[in-house]
Amino acid sequence: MSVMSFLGAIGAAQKEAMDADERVIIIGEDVEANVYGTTGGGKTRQETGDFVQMYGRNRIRNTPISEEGIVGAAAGAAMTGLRPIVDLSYSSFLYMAMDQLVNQVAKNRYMFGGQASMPAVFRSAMFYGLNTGAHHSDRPYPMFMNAPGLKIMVPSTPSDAKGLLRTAIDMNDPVLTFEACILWGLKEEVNDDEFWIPFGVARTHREGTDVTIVAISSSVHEALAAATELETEGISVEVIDPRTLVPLDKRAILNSVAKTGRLVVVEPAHRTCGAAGEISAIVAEEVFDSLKAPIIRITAPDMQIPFSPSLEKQMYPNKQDIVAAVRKITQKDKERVLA
Amino acid sequence: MSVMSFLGAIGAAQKEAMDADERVIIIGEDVEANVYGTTGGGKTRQETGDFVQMYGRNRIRNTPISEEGIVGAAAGAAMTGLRPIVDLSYSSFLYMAMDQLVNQVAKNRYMFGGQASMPAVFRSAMFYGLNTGAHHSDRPYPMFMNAPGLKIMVPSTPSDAKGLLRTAIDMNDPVLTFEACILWGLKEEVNDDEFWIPFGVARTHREGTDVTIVAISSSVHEALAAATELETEGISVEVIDPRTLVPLDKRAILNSVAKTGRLVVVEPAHRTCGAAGEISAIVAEEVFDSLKAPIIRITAPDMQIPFSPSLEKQMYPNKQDIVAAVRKITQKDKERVLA
Amino acid sequence: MATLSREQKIEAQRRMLRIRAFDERASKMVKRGHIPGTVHTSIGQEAQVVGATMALGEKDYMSGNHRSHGHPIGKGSPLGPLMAELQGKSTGVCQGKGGSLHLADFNVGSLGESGIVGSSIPIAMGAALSSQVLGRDTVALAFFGDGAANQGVLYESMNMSGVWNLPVIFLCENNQYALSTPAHTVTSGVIAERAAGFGIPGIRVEDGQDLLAVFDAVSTAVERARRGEGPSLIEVVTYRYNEHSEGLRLGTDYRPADEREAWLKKDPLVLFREHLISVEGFSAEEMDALEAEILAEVDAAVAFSENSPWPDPSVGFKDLYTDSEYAA
Amino acid sequence: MATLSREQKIEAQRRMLRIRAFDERASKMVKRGHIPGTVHTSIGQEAQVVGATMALGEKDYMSGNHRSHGHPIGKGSPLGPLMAELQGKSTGVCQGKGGSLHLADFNVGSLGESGIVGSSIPIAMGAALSSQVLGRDTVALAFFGDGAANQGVLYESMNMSGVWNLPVIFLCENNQYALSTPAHTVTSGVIAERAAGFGIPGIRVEDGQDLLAVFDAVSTAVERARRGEGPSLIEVVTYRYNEHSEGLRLGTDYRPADEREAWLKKDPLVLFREHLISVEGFSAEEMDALEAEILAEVDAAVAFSENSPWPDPSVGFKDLYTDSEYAA
Ligand SMILES: Cc1ncc(C[n+]2csc(CCOP(=O)(O)OP(=O)(O)O)c2C)c(N)n1
Ligand SMILES: Cc1ncc(C[n+]2csc(CCOP(=O)(O)OP(=O)(O)O)c2C)c(N)n1
Ligand SMILES: [Mg+2]
Ligand SMILES: [Mg+2]
Repeated sequence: MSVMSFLGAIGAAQKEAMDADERVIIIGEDVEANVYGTTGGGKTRQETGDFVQMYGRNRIRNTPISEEGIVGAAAGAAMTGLRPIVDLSYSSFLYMAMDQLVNQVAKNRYMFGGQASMPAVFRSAMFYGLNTGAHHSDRPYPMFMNAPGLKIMVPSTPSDAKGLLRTAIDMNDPVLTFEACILWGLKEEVNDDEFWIPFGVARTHREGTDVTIVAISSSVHEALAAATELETEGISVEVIDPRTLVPLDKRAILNSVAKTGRLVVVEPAHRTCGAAGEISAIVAEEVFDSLKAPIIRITAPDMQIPFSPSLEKQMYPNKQDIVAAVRKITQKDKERVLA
Repeated sequence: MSVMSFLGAIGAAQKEAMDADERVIIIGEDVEANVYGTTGGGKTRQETGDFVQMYGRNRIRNTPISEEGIVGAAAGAAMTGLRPIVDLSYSSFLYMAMDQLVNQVAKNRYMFGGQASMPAVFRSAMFYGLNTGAHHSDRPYPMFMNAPGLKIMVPSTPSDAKGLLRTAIDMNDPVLTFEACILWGLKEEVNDDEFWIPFGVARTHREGTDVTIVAISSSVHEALAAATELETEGISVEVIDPRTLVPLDKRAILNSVAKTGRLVVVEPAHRTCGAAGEISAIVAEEVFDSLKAPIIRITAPDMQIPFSPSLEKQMYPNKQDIVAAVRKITQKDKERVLA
Repeated sequence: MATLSREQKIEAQRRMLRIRAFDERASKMVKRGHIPGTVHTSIGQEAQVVGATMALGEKDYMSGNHRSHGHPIGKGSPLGPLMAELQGKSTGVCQGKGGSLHLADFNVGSLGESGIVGSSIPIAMGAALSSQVLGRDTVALAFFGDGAANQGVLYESMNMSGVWNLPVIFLCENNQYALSTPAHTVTSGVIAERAAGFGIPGIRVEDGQDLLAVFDAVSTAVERARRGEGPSLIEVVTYRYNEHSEGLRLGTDYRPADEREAWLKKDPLVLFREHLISVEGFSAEEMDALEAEILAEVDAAVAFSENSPWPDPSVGFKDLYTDSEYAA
Repeated sequence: MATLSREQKIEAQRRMLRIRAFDERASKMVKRGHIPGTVHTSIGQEAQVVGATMALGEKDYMSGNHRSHGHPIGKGSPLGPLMAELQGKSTGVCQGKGGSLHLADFNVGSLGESGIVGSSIPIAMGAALSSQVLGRDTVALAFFGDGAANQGVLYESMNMSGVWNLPVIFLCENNQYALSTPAHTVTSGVIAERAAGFGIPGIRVEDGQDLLAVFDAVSTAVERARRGEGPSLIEVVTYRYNEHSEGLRLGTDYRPADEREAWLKKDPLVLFREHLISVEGFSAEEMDALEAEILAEVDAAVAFSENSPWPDPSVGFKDLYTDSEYAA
């Protein structure tokens, strides 16, 4: 075990995978200079070691700014023997490669009757909350959840980032990772050995009996803080992080709501057609009879992200919103209805 | 009034708008030869008149196959005085222009503090159910619902297509239309005069008291057929077509569910993060206390679309699925819970 | 000048005949409703297709587009499973899940035809990247049309493969139309000449009905690629005899009436048959026999397909991912 | 050879000085946390920016990229609202909603800078389309970098505007790096030479520090466009003195140490000051006064911004659509 940042954990998983399998390559803009800090080779960004020195330019591919071409090349490479990790830097740039991601990466295996497999990982970071303005603040994972054929991970801790990314790289299906940039600096003890966290297995960060909170990406930490505050009021909150959205661990969510009878879903994406709506709909269909109160979503509004610090901060779910929502649905039913 | 097909109604709305405002232009692949049947000028495809003859090549712009460039050009043109109607033919091609649609068309007005407006319409047809295979069968409107700044219409009848499209063209915000190709041949009496149907106003096709069905695009017709069948069993079904998904007429849906206490949502898009999930989540949050039964979604599965007729037909919601779902949630509560 | 041996020439004619016979049959089947949806034939473009595929080795890769049957047939794919795919049968090369637009036969290096114009171009570049990284000597070729040549991804691919010296050939089938749109009305400049700005060779084969000319140009590019000298762009001028897709009826006459007549006089199958007789000394009878043999092959392919069962509905829920079936 | 009058030359130097002073101040403010996020300066590229914008008329349009302040300043936008935008103040040119990356000032024809590399190129083409359809005589110019020159949409735009003869100029600011990536490692061929394949003129201005050379090249393209003869591509070779963005620290030395020194010797502001003195006969004192005037202008812009209020939180929920406010 050693202390790793979220970013360092991503670097570590990439390094392990590069060492373990010669077919793994890294391809993307500015990966050679380690601009985004995950191709430096170490546990943290500062640590010595440089991927180009370690693996050479044959496997570390610094690309032109051509997202569509890059993703297409990775798709073709994945179908013919390589296992590319594509570094797309910001999630806002995925749209540039949307045709390749949806029409080729997601569809080829199915369309060709299973002849192809597509072992590729497409990494990108969601830079919300950092005053980067509307062009650099997207959190578009829900769009990709609507495209069958892709798998999606949204880790919220360094350990999860390392273990899930390793699984993603070793997997034979295409995976999109969405890394919350505000978590990059988060540190914790992480296993130095190789380990793999399975997809489709949620992590229950905290058990509780009154309310289930399903939280995604950075919202997990807001939810945990809210749970701590609510505990002092005698409200027992269960906090679940699905960790992967495709596949989604429905069982864990449904079992929890069956127990608590109340659900709040928190995520940083836009509200309409987001992951929170999906989880709400699953619950409203499958464990309706256990529900004691409305299902509340706490999300970013259906608004683009403004630049000014005085405008941006109100755009994402925070602890206070979560606390308020939980209080509301744990009031006695009568009060709630009257409220 | 005269009998118009769905496709003819689209052509008629385009013609009216071209006549009314010189700033309206049509831009897209093969629009000159009227390949997709909506630039022929008449009420039906066959009718005499040809947009190129009527309006000239200055306003009818046959383009290269360059979706990203086309959409970007339309965006720039819309910001500087034109009102482009962009014909993108198949909805599956939208991904090619995704960056322009999400990063420019949807964001510019907001990012620039209201300096720009973006009066452009992006038409595309969803070709599902016609054995065109995975590359031509997308129904991607839910993805765009997750991108604030776009408006979205999904008409299900010729009259609605004409009135909504006219509103879209005359509107100062960008609109995406998703036309179900299987409805193109549908005919009905349509007002020959100019008329405008407001966005954000659902159409209640049928009133009922036991169950609300919200149905989207071609699913409206499946829902109506199901309602007729259920009537013979004594089940009274209300069928609502939102007609526009952004803005969404929440009020109409919530009022209906408050009355019936039961909701089934039907749509042809993939299930996860679809419009059905969104509508379910709104209802589960806002009128929970009226709900008497689980909310059921009937959608395409999270699967790509196979080519073979023996495989494809099972992929879309049909009348029987709807009937079965309604029966299930109208059973007495006890039976339902045991079932 | 790269050329073909006598046996290779016969094999080339065999493949051209296969494409013609297969597509003519498919056209009829679409019109009679025996093939669902539609198909895009390569009739008239056989020399361009086979001239290119004959220049590739068995292990070389290839990606293609909606005008899709010629490419795998040219690469040596057996006809039965292709026809079964067109009909959506369980024995189809993609189990009936792809259809005409999405033929793929990994056994012959066919990485898939694409219904999205331009979208499969970088796929071939990716296959070339695999070859380079893994130290294989395979090359990859991307087929696309004059219409697709206006999709930006082609230039991203030319640039990236140029920088990396990837063994890939960009083969533009310029049949002078993109659906109803004449190429000259939507193409600024000359496609082949676009290569120079990206630092790679650009060749224009003016007579794409001449199989040997196409073979020569593509062979040169393939050898170059195999030597590690990087990509090439080849534009081949050709013509499709049929409508854009079978069954399509357009109100407008976007092609001059006499144009097709003129191109019919340069039918690549007739031209190459004459070459085989006059230059290689085959007899007309031998050529007739070959043609009959191919018709029988197509008959057998259709019979194979007709006798094949429909895929079981459950197949529609398989193969999305490698590790799990769909569970609704 | 298009050239500038004496007054225009002073105006050009004024604009270059504005860009330099504005960006130097912005750089400091970022490092002190007085500007949120980061900024990308045009320091070192002033001649290339102003040479281009001086060739445009007031009503002409322009789109740009992340290296964003020079473009509107060069086009004549007042500094106060630009600085306020960088700080996220309510008096910002975009009400604080855009920030450095998304400056736009429709009053001077600035249709918006874009944080997405390459994405604003077709926007300029669209503005040119408006001009053509509506019979206006305005032209449009798209600024983008050497990195953006590898985005496919540039070639789609060159082709489409070539076919339609649109009055648009594609102006590549080749500062030889895209973030940490040297252009020559990711660019196959020569950017300016890519125009030929798309049937449009491609000009390479080798000395982009020479304002008059840039002005001449762009003026020629603008006149051509205004005459209805269509688009041009102009590649200007230049250099940025600062890091890609202010505050960025990279582990690697991707630029040779002496390279910057060499370019500093060709500082466009110094060169043009010398030109104004030696050729136009201005005195050193006059030049000093101009420089002082501009510093004062920037001081005033900063004061304007500092004294401006933050936008009210409700502003964050306005302007998404024209017809409605957001109702949660
Ligand atoms: C991205 C995309 N845009 C548009 C289409 C519709 N479409 C299918 S084929 C075609 C014409 C293609 O022309 P070309 O590339 O020259 O190939 P050809 O059919 O002539 O062989 C068009 C516009 C499509 N399938 N994909
Ligand atoms: C589509 C997209 N890809 C990547 C980036 C990240 N990025 C921002 S600026 C930049 C380099 C741009 O280089 P160039 O176009 O030469 O402009 P310069 O910064 O040199 O002026 C990169 C890679 C981005 N903003 N958008
Ligand atoms: Mg063609
Ligand atoms: Mg640069």
